[in-house]
Amino acid sequence: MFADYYNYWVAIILMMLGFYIVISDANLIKKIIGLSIFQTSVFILFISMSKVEGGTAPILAEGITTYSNPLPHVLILTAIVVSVATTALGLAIIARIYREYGTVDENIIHDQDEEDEDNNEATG
Amino acid sequence: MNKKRSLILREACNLIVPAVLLYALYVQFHGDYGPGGGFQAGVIFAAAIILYALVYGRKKTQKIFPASLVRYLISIGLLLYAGVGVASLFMGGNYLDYNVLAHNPQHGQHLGIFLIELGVGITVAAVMIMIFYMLDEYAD
Amino acid sequence: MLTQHLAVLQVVVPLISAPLCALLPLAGSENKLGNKLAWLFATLVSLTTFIIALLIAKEVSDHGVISYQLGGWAPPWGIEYRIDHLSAYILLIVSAIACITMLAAQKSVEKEIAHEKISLFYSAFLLCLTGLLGVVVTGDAFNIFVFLEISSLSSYVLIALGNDRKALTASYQYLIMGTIGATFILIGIGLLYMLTGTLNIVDLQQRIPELLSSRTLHAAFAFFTVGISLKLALLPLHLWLPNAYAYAPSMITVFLSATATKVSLYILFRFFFGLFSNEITFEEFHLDKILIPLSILAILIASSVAVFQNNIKRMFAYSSVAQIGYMTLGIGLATKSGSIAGMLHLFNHAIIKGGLFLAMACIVFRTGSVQLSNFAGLGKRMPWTMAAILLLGLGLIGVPFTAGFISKWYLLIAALEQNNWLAATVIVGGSLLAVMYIWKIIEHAYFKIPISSASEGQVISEAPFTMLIPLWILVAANFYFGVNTSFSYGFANTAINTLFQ
Amino acid sequence: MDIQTILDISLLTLLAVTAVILLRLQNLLAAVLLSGIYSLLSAALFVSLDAVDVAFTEAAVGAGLTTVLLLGAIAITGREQSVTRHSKLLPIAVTTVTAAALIYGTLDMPKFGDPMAPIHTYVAPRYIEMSGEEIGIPNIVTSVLASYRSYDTLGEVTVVFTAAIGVMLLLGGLRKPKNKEKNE
Repeated sequence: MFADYYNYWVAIILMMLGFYIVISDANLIKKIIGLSIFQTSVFILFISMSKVEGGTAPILAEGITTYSNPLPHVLILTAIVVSVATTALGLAIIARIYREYGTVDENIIHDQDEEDEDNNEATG
Repeated sequence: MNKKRSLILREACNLIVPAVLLYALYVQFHGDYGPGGGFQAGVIFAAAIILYALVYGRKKTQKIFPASLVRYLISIGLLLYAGVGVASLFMGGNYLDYNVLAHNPQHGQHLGIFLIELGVGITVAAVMIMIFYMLDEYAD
Repeated sequence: MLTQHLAVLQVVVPLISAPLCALLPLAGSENKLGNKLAWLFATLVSLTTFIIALLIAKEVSDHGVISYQLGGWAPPWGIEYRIDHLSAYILLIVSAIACITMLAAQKSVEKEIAHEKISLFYSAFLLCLTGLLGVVVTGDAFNIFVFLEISSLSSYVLIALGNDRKALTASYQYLIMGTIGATFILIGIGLLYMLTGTLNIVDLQQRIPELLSSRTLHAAFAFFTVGISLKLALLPLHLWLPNAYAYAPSMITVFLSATATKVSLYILFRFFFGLFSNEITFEEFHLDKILIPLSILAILIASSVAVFQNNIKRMFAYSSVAQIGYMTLGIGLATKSGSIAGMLHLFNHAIIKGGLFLAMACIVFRTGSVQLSNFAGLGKRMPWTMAAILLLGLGLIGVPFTAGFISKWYLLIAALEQNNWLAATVIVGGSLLAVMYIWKIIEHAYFKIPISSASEGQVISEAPFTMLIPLWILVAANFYFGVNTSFSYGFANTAINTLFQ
Repeated sequence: MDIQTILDISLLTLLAVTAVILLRLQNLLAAVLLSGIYSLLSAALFVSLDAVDVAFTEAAVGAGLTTVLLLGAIAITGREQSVTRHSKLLPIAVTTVTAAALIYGTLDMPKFGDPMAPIHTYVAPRYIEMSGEEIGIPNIVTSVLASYRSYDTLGEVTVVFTAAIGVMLLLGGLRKPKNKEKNE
């Protein structure tokens, strides 16, 4: 049982560690790091399923008959690119947030927004 | 970034950057046979340029790769890729059907893959360089 | 030659136009002509996609499902584009709203977006349109993920361009929640693929019934549902939506409110009834046990919160969360008539909410504010805009002869068919709450005298015709589809019937 | 246990250790570097799982590019630390439920490496058996990526393009004075 699934189980634990960072950490950059850990671990899940026992990398060669499955590799190549594009965009937004708020701490930003809101109510 | 860097750093950069650029081209055109392809090549190519910019400064790099040129290349790579698909439409195939691009299907496939990988490489390299320019300019 | 390629052109035309728009001569300069050119270009592209969508709808009505093999590879080895009635219906909505948005956009965008960025802004808009259309036409599960991310990434950017700094935090929050959603969807796709070996939706549909006892399938279903619900902003996963809609540039709110969540809802329909089936979703997995309570809570909570908002864009945004609840309630009823009503509400709500946010764009264009207090006296100063808000508000409430009435009526009947009195009461109760928040606006606009200091120095005048005409097209549509339902109901009916087969 | 399994287990363990340290780290710079190490380790794991193309990309993108971007970002924002005020109960509950759902899902999965798993017997064999003839290049991943599923790749390039447009829109041209005032 353990030998059959340990790859998947560890991948799941890794995913959850990343996921936990995303939803619990107050630092905006740390959240992005968590997101990238989360996604990379999902890639591990996909690549684990592509493995065939006794297979080799899916590059055609003489005398080899068993290859690992190329399709998950292709999907994950695409997903990696999507992931880095998201990271780049997220960091650009963070850079702007830092300029406007002077912080990358979710809580402080939240406090500043509340103050704005109160001022709005008072003057509006 | 414009501080004078030590001679050693610049000499090392002069050696490394051309080698990395060559390697990027190898990865770009060798993706049919081994691991690699447009995306990885684009990233490596951009890495070389970014290394150059870190050593010699962004301004000097932008004399060789001006931001306006990079901005054009971002679009051109994607257009090249999508354009291959349009070409197959006009040559009687479905979108991105490479078989119709040349007189026999296998040549068509080779041509199609070569062109789209090139498109991927151009866009990815240009995008990475552009993001670096933007971040660097913003940090100033 | 081009007719057989309609399916792919629907997506490829805006896809190619996006880089072209970024390349336009004069683009990126402060040149006004260049910016007009970019707007004209994006408008023509949107019109073209609308025409293609019309042709596709006709083709589907006449000859049934369109299947298109990308790259000439037969599915399941290649990616298939597959358009049935349901896809054609959503394509029409998305492309029509894109047209209306673009027709009205020019002046508003020029005022809200820095001039040197306008061509890039339109380019990002076209990318968003590409992504949304791409999700709807594709018949491949992984391809949905890719195009969903194109539309999401461009939405994050477009929202962040709002003038208030809160637009940035709203966009960031959306990015985090949206990416978590996308990753959940990716996990769901991975698990489904693992069980079946295929990514083609039709192929998956045929293989799923024999796997019903598989616990992996249950997990795949759960992850897919949660992932889509995040993108859909189904309560309690709606937290990103109110701020994103409230602080985005006006025209972006118009477009996204009428299309983005609708496309997510389309995926939900496709997934529950196309990929799985009505029987599996409700009789095996008992989704209604969760979906109905959540929908009811969405309607009640979001509508109540809307009543207390003083930022009107936020008010309408909360109202959107409530309306999404109506649509998922229709799905949750697990009957054909429920789903048809949900689909019909999707159609009508796109018109009404698109119109209301467009009216807000007019008000922001003239007054620069979305606060309730600012509405005092607007009934006289901007009579056409305020009349549009009033009439569209009637639609939102569901007064007879408006589009909103039709869909709520069908929803009510569907709920009563199931003897679900709770749902029926909530449908009516939600409308009463809508009366309360719409009244709040009307009262301020028509019966409050403006505080003199607010209007000093500038006289507020009616919005320009370029914005009023698209707005009134939507108002007219609100009444047209409130009286003549042969298209809106007829097409939704066929769409759901073919989907349920 | 053969070498392959031992390598697998040790890499996965290292990944888990890295992630746990990362979770507890207070220093942002160290966190960025560790996330680079995490990517490198997963690239190594991908090689051992026969996914050489993915490993190459993960190393170049995850370990290289993402790290550079993150370093650039903290150069702008500083390494300031945040103290979490919220209770950790909700995040712990959410991750536990999610993990439980996934673990439950693994129980009926095909076994790891099983050559008879559905994904190895349906669709994919065609790529392995026919791509040599139909496409004519040895790297099957390239064949699938650039031809059989080339439309996905077009979408992927579009995503990259979108990110570039986004970064230009967000960070470009900020130093020019704003030509309009925000109205309140």
